[in-house]
Amino acid sequence: MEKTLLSQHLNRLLKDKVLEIVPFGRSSLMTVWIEAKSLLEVSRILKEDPELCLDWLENLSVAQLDQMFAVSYFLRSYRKQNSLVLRLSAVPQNMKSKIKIDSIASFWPMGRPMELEAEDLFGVHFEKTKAEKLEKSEKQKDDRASRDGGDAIREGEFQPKLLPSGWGGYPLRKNYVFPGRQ
Amino acid sequence: MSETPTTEHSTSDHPEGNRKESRHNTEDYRPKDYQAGADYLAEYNAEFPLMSPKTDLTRWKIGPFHASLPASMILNLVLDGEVISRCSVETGFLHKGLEKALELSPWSSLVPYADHLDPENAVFGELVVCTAVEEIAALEVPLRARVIRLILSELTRISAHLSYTVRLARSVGSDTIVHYVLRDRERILDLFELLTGSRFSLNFLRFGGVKADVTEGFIERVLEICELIKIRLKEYNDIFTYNFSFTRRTYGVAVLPVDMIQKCGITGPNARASGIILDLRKSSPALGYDRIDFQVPIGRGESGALGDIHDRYLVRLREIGQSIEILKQLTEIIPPGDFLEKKLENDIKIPTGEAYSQVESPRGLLGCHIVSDGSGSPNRVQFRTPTISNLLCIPELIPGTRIEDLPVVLASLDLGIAEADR
Amino acid sequence: MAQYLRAIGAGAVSIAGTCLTAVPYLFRWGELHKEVTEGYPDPVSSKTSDDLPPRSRGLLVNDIDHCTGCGDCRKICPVQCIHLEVEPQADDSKVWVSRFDIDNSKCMFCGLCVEVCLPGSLNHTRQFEGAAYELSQLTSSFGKGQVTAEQKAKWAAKRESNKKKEGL
Amino acid sequence: MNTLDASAKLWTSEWCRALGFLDGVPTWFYFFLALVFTYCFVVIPSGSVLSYLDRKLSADLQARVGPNQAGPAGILQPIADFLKLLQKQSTEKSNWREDVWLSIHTMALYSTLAVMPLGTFALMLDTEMSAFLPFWSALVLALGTMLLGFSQGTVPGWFGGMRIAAQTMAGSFPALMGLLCTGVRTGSFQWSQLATIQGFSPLSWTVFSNPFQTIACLVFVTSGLVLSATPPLDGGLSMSDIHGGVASQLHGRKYSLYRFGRFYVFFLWSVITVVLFLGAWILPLEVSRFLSDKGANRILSILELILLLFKTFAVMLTVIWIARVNPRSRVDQITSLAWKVLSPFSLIALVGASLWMGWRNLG
Repeated sequence: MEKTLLSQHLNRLLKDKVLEIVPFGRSSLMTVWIEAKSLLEVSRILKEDPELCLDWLENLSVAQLDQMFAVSYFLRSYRKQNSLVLRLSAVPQNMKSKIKIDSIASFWPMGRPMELEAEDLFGVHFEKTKAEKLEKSEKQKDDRASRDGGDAIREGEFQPKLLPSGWGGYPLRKNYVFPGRQ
Repeated sequence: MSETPTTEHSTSDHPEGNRKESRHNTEDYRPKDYQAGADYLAEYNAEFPLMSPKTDLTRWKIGPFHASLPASMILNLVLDGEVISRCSVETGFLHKGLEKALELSPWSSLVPYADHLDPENAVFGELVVCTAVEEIAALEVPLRARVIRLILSELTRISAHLSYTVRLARSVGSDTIVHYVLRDRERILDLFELLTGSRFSLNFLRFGGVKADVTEGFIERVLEICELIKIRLKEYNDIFTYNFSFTRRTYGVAVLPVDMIQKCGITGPNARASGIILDLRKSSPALGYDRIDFQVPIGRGESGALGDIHDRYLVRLREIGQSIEILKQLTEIIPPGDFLEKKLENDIKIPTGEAYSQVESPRGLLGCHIVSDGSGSPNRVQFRTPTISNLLCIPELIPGTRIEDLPVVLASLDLGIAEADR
Repeated sequence: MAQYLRAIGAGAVSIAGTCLTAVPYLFRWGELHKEVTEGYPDPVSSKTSDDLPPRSRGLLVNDIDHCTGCGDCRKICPVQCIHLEVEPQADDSKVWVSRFDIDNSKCMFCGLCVEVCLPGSLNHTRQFEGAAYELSQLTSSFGKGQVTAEQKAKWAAKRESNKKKEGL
Repeated sequence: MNTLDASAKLWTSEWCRALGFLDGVPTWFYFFLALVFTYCFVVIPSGSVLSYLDRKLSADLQARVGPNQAGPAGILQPIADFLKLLQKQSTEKSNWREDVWLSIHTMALYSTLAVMPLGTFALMLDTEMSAFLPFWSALVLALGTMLLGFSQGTVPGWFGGMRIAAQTMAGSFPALMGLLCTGVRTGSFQWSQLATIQGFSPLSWTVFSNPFQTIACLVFVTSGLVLSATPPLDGGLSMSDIHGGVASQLHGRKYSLYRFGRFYVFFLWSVITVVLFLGAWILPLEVSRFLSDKGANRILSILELILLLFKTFAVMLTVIWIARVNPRSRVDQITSLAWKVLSPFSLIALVGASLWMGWRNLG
């Protein structure tokens, strides 16, 4: 879709949920800034819109700019040539606390490992929606794994665990101090 | 070591042992219909689990190091006889902190670090980083340098697919083809050494060009090797591709359906083997393949099931053939001129901005998101690696296959754990 | 039934064909079917450093007489494997490179240091065998050695006098 | 027992006299001596020669050099390997179940040395049952390997043991049928009868006597590979998924014992194939008559042994050649091959061979 057409279409679709539509760097991509609280709704609209048909979360990137964390979702379509960058910002309460953002894994399952990575390395916790949690607990009622808490391994899942559990701090934050280098 | 099904081994590969503690709790597995209650645990023999009271399903934990795994990861299998009924995958054992290291080091050392993103396909790590930085800094790459980059990436693609063949052949226990293929891959590594001075960590690409011009005789040797590989491909077909035992082990095994590919975001040859035409070389003109005439091979389902192991292997073999065609055309169109805009400076500064670049690596779509804040080192370098998607599909792909097929399925997915863990 | 027999026949033919494909290797027919093993420590067949291509990046060597001690190499090194200590010499334009250590166990042979070296004193050798019996032997030192306190004082005094001369 | 006494005495007494032993030692001593002699001077050298040939052949097929450091052209490599395995110590805690099963299966295995046919004068047990006894070795090996695997209590041991058992069950039926085919031609299962009905010339070998015998020979060799889990049909010892099955927990000396047992079954099977189908040890009639007239039985038995071993090595190297260039089959495919292909064909061969013989006898 054309750049201008795309931004018009997005403005029409998302109405007041869009904060800003800016070009992404020098490229032809568009960055759509939204608020963190409207993420799930926007994701649903973007995925289900027949013209955009953004059914592929190609990349999920978190970057820290001073105190602010920018979470970018690089969305693409398998069938059409559409692509855009969905972006939201979040500020943690202090530099050691986690950030909570809704998980979009129910719309784009391929995003789950990237979310887990960001959780490990950046301390951005992607919360699952209530419906998903319920479904999960239904499925694993008998499994000991679910009783042991969230850390245990569940069947039928892929879990990238880039850090040992209980690792202090989030290594990719700018204020991270390496162990033994205080 | 790792084949003991329950006892927990090497805690030393991670700095902290408590990570493993939590895994210990889930060690025994009870089938859903088991009603015996708490006395089950009392009888459970932790040292010799198979001597515990018999249940229908066995739990087997493979990894982090095992012959059937192509890389270090843990597979938790639930076996019903010899058939795998459920499985979960855990990675992270090769986490090198590459992204953090890139943030801490100056721009100039981005390229040698990017070599280590995926040591097997070093050029693509360099290429994706260089393209992103060039986009941020609006650097123009001379045409000659572009062609040299393309030659290097196609050579790497051939070498990567050859090593894929090696891994697949090893997993089915065919020794001879392994030696033939490695011998031919060696010739390509020799070419890398001739051009860049190194066989794996090339460190050859620079922001705005390449480090050096092609050496004398390099182009001729590339053509020579194209001819050689063409002959060899026929030999591989004779000895391995259509071998009866091999086809019996790969036809119709571990079929990747299209909806699973779209759900997991699988790209590259794995997706193309299932009939999805998804190749950045065709769709993205920025990569510079627009002047070259080649085809994108997709799976044809000769075995009766589109997207099985044999299709994934055949697509790669055909890609080698196409890469040879591309190389031949590249050697014809290589123009005279500069190979680098300006020489490397010690403390180079890249203006503020961000870029997301994509290349078609042998494993699939490799992306790189670089954020620069105008200082001497990048603010954030993030890689989108194809292996993550391939890993994501394993828990759904493996159930239903036999454990003898496990190494074959894993090898056929082309997992580069170095780039998944980074 | 026909399918059953055809499958058996195809299997037999395929396996026989596979075996026959390897026959030329058994008798080394032609250039294409030669053996390719190169014994490593074998002086007859193995590669020596002379067989390596000209751009080969081996262990680093520093021609200390031409080294200006500018420290560019240390700054650009991605793995910080170069340790550099310099002393100002009597002449202001010259420095005494007292320590120039390259930790070969850290070095990743990227060659960036050679690229940025202005006087061209740092170079790759063709040497690729870096194995050593002790960890300390993995460090190759090129420094001119530590300067004694007397010498330092001498140089400092000379510099002072030079400055005074200039000032005058 | 008469044949046993006679042949053991005949064969070993010559050597005893040559070595300076006194005449008049008891029969069991001759028998024992014959076993030791066979094991030390036939089986072990064959093992080392074959391991060298195996390495060199696969190296040649794979465009490599192969062993070239130990001795001229690496000819001492088997000895170096053996010495290395002797030095190795097990890192694992000793497991008494493993020791028990390993020793039991080794003892049972080498008891078949008594029925090993190695020449006219080297037949210790030459009864109507002797051709069936090697099945004993294969079945006992399978049982021993299975229990060895179970006793290890690991997943590779468990699956390796189960697979070996399943394979042997599947392979023994067609192998037995193949053996019966030769019995149809010979009318007896004595080694001497089975051998002497053939001649030196390939045309007189059982395998070429009629088309059904050819089928029987192919079935017999293939099912022998299935039975003894020899590459390329060794799903139970698969390296890529279960680390070689039972062998994954064995180290050093135990491993060499186990490994040599595997080789021994393969060797035994090839010897039997040669004796049953490929002309056994039969020299040209003139040579054997000339030598026996002269009374040079020792030279005759050596020549026979050389011929037999030559044929055996040819069979074994062919199998190794196929195993090196072809991928390994899955265990369910191996058992299905044995049940669905080899078994029907062995029955066809048996019926066909019987009808052929009957028709010829009528004619």
